[in-house]
Amino acid sequence: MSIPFLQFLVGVLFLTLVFNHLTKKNFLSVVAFSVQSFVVTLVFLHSFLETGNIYIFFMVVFTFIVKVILAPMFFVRLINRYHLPFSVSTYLSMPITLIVIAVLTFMAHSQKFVPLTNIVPPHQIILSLALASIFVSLFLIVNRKEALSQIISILSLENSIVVFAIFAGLEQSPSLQIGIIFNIFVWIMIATVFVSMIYKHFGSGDVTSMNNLKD
Amino acid sequence: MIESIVSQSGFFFLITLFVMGAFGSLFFHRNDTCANVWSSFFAISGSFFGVLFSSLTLLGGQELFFTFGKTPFFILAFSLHIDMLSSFFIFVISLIGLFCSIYGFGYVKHFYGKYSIGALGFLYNILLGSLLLVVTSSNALFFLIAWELMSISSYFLVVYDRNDPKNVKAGSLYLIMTYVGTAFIILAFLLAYKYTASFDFAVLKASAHLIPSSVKDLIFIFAMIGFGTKAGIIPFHIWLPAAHPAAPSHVSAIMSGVMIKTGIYMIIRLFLDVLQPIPLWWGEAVLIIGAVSSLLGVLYAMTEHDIKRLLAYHSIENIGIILLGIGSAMTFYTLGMPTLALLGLIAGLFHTLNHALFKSLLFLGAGSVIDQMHTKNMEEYGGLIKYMPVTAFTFLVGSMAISALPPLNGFFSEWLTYQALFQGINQLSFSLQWIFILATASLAFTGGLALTCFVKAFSAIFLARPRSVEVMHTKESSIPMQISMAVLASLTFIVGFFSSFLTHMFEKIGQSFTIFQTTSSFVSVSSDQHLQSASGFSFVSAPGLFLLFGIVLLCVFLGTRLLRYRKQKIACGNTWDCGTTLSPRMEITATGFARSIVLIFKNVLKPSIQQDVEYHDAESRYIPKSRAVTMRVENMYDIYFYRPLQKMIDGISLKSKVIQGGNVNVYISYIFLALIVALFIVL
Amino acid sequence: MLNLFLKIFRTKNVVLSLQKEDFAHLDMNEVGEKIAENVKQLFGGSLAIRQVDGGSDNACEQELVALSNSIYDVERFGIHFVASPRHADMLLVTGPVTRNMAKAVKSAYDATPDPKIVVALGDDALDGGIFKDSYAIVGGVDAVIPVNYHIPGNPPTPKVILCSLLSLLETEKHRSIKS
Amino acid sequence: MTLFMWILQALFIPVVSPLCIGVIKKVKAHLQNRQGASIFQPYRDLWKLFHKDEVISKDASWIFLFAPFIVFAVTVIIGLCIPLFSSFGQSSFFGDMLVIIYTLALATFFLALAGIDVGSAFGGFGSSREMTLSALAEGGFIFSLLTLSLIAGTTNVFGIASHASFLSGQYLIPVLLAFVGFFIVLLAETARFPFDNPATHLELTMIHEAMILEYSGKRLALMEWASSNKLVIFFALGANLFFPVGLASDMHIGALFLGMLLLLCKLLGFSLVIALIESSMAKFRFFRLPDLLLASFIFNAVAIGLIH
Repeated sequence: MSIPFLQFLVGVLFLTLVFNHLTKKNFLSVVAFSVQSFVVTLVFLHSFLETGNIYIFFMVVFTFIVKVILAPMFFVRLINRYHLPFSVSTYLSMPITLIVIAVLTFMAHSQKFVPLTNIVPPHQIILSLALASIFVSLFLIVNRKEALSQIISILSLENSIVVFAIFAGLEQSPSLQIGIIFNIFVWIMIATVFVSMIYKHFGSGDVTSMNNLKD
Repeated sequence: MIESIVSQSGFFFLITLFVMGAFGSLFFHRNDTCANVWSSFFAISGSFFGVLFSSLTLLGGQELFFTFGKTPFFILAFSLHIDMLSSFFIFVISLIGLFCSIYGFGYVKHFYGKYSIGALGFLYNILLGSLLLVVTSSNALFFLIAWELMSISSYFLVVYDRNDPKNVKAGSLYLIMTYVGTAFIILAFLLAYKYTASFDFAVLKASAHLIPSSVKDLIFIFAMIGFGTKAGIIPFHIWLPAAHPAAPSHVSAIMSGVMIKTGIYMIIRLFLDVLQPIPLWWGEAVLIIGAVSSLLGVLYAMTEHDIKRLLAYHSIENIGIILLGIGSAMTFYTLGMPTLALLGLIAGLFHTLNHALFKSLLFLGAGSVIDQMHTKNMEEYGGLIKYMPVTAFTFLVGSMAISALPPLNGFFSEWLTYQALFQGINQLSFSLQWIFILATASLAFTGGLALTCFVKAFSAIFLARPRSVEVMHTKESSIPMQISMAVLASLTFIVGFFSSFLTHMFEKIGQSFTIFQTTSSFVSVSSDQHLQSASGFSFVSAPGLFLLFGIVLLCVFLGTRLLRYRKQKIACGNTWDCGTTLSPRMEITATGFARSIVLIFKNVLKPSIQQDVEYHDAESRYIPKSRAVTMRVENMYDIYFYRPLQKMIDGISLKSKVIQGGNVNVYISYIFLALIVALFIVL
Repeated sequence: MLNLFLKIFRTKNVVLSLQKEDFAHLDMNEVGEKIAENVKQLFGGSLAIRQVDGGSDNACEQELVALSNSIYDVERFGIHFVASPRHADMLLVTGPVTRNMAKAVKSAYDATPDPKIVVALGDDALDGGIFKDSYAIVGGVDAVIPVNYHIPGNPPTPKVILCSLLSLLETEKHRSIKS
Repeated sequence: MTLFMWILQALFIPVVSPLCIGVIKKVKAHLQNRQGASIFQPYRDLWKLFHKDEVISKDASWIFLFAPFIVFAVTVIIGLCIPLFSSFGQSSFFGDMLVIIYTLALATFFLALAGIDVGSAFGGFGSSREMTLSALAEGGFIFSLLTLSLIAGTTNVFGIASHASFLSGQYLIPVLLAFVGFFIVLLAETARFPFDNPATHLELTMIHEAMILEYSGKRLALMEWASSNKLVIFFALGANLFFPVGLASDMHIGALFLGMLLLLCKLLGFSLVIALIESSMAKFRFFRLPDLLLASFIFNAVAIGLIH
């Protein structure tokens, strides 16, 4: 696979994240997440093609099953069961969110992060884009009020980190990847149970309503 | 056979004895007597083997280096280094452990049914084992592990009698202070590690010169705070009078007889051995701390009427005296007088041994009294000498030894400390001379006040008439308790008698230090067994003193028998008190006895005397029914040091509560910001 | 302090300026020697007296205090007053024994080691004197403790006390020779 | 020969001490224009007390019974350890000043315990005041002897006595200051005038007497004798250490006799001074005594500072 195609993939990843920021509907953000995961599996496929290590192929299949199929399925079932089509609005208004995203991406591409992004010189642009996507996903967690969208943003953060790791060449053993995927899977199970309990108890996923837990 | 004992397997066997004792007593925790027998048996055999092991290494003069199994981390190695100093401390620990275990075997019976004896046995053996590891470990991390083990096991022993809320409060205070101390110790070791890249004491010692002097001073301050808290020097002593009385008596005997000595061991090890070329002000600081601790320790002991708190304050006083010896050793060595430094070290070590002996004897005595009387308040004792003659006699011997009265061992170690301080005055110039003069003054006044305090303690407990009904039906403590107290009392005599031989032994221990390799001590042992200082400055002979005391006492006894009238009758009347009938309330109490001293030192102690009178009928207020005088001494440290500290910490924590927004998103944004800042700093 | 000593050394010992033959003092010294002589024989040269106040009107006490002033100076005959009955050989009980002092006199008597002599000083010590049969007193000293000798007088002058002490010691000496 | 010296030294103090007390009483009597008892009266008192019966309170324990023997034995022991009329170190190995100070503390320890043992209020308060004073006096005591030992170069009391060269020359002022400090400690330890009135009958003001109120018979004799021994010990220490004139330097009989004579004159001098103080000064209030003892301590500390 050629560098421009990989750049395109990471670009898609970045765009899905931005889309997550903007979307109001939960279902759409779930879809965006599955697109994102599909991009990640493609990136794994690319590294499998390069290294030819059989384990990586198992890992690709496994991530594909978990992230692209199972996780969205869980989320959709959750949305339907508690019929919450609209995710609650974000903390910052739309224009300010966009400005912050712009600032973050500019920062990721800035000179300051050059030593980080050109660990592998050819992937310099990809790495800076992956770094930008890490920052944006982190900002997504902070920005979203609703529990489900926060879970999705955390998963997307994990995706962008994995992409960054692969392109930065930190990819050592496939077993590490399998381990990560496994605990992501377990994490999703727990998160869904947790979120369902919140909804049952609080009636809505809005995080601010949990303030009274503080005192 | 001796090689097999004094070797790695010997020490390993010693530790396994305690470990088996610990886990065995846990195993039997269902049945109290069986757990008690098991744990006491292993504690006694372990301590006995410890005494054997250490005396053989001391006499043999060997040094042992060995490490247990391999650990995954490269910096932590279970390496042990038993040189003469640590085998001396093993000797002290196991000697006191031996008697406390024998005593404990009898004493623990009154805990049957109330608390689980298995747990007590487990914690007790762990404490003894960890004490041994603390004094032998030569890797800082391994040392810290053993130190933690010791602190935790002693904490649980302090709160063992948990029905009394005071004990639990004392336990928590002890825990906080210990961990503050340990934090400082860890800081000191980290600083040392930063410049010498290793935690092993040997490597630390070799590369001590790499550490820049400003960092070395910092290490000194941290180590002094850390080990000072454990040893109980004055500003950090507040846990000691609270925690020691709370523990069961044989444990408080171990804690105050031996556990605070681990602080002293590390002070000696660090400042005289590992961090050697040390600046002058370290020695002076230790000297001043020793002087202040001894004087204030004995003053606070005067105000106490709880018997165990009184003994705990005396531990602080004796630690002060030991620090006087060590401080003078450090000062002399930096001034280039190794012979006097060796003398100071010998005095410190000798007083450590003596203090371990008579302090544990006194605590065991106090324990058997409390065991019978079920209260720690001295005002309710009185007249116990007629009900508990053996305990009374051993307590008398203990109090004579601790106030350094001649024939006993306390006198000879204090004599050596005096010689070190006299030489300080004699040979040093202005500012240093005045520090030594003040140290000698504090030692002199401490001796006098300690004597007064123990007259008060002994008379309030044992003499005169019983001041409460409880005294009537007390009976002598059980056989194992009496045996251990009697042997400890005779030990004070024996150590006193062989003090010159022991001084010779301490000289050999001192010479095992690298800094004292070639020096001979200022006070040497001359041919006919008496201590002789080099320039004939002073000499005293222990056997000579014993002989003189014995002969003259005998002659006086026979003389009066000769002089008195043959047909002399001795009638038995009641005490003459100018005709009034003497009720027990009229005799002097502990508070009454100490009142004059407390009023003399009132601006140091700030006593507050509160009189409350109860009248027959409140309106007329003519005929007072009862009048009570209570004298309370505010704990200066609480008011002026710890309470403001606490307020400051509360203030900060209140202000910092704002961060706790309660909103999940806010927390994640903190993480996000932290990440950005970190990246900025790193790249 | 200096002029105190100068004053002491300057003033002559006026008190004893009379010659021996002054009658009042003649027998004083003679009696004194005899007392000293008796005390040496009976008490080995030192007689310790403990004065017990059984409720007296302080008349006898003043006379006893006069005993140890510079004129009579009973100390030179080997007699001295002590603080506690434990140290005493002779108990000098003064005054009628009042109700609440009875127990005190009794315990003072018990506290004195043998051989001891009890002397009642003054008339009210004999049988209550002017306070006889009053509700407040128990009676004379002999109502509480066994009395060996009695010195009459209300209050007896120091000279009388000394002379009766002498006769008392003499009878005591005869009795000890007989036994 | 040395055995004879030891016995002589052991018996000298018990024999001489009642004489000193008699002299003090005689001088005080004369100052009060009285003739006073003969100077041998204390001997007669002791003799009579040895022949009297004893009354011992039933609350007393074995400490009350053995304390007199220990206290008297200590005074005899110290009599052996200090230079009386000879300054050669024949009792070489227990002339150390710390041994003397702490042995005296042993005597005070048992005296105080005996005072409390019978449970009377006066004995208790006497012991409490005695222990307070002896605790505060100990600092001054050690420092006064320390001044001399630093000058003489040895803490052995015989060494100090034989090093007679310090009354002249640069050491005059430190020795005088140390002597003043020592004299205050002497008054405190032997319960003499400004600290405690030995001839008082008022139990509340007693310090030393209150502790022996309970004794009678031979035990009282031992206690009285021990306190007079202690007085003579302090006189001998004061005389022979601060003014070591005329001490026999060898075993020659003539020198010993001269030494003994000179010691008697010195004791007479000290008794005169004590009697003069007692008849010219009132007893201080108890809580002003610590300031006096602190003054003695400061005198000695300054003396040490001045040595170099």
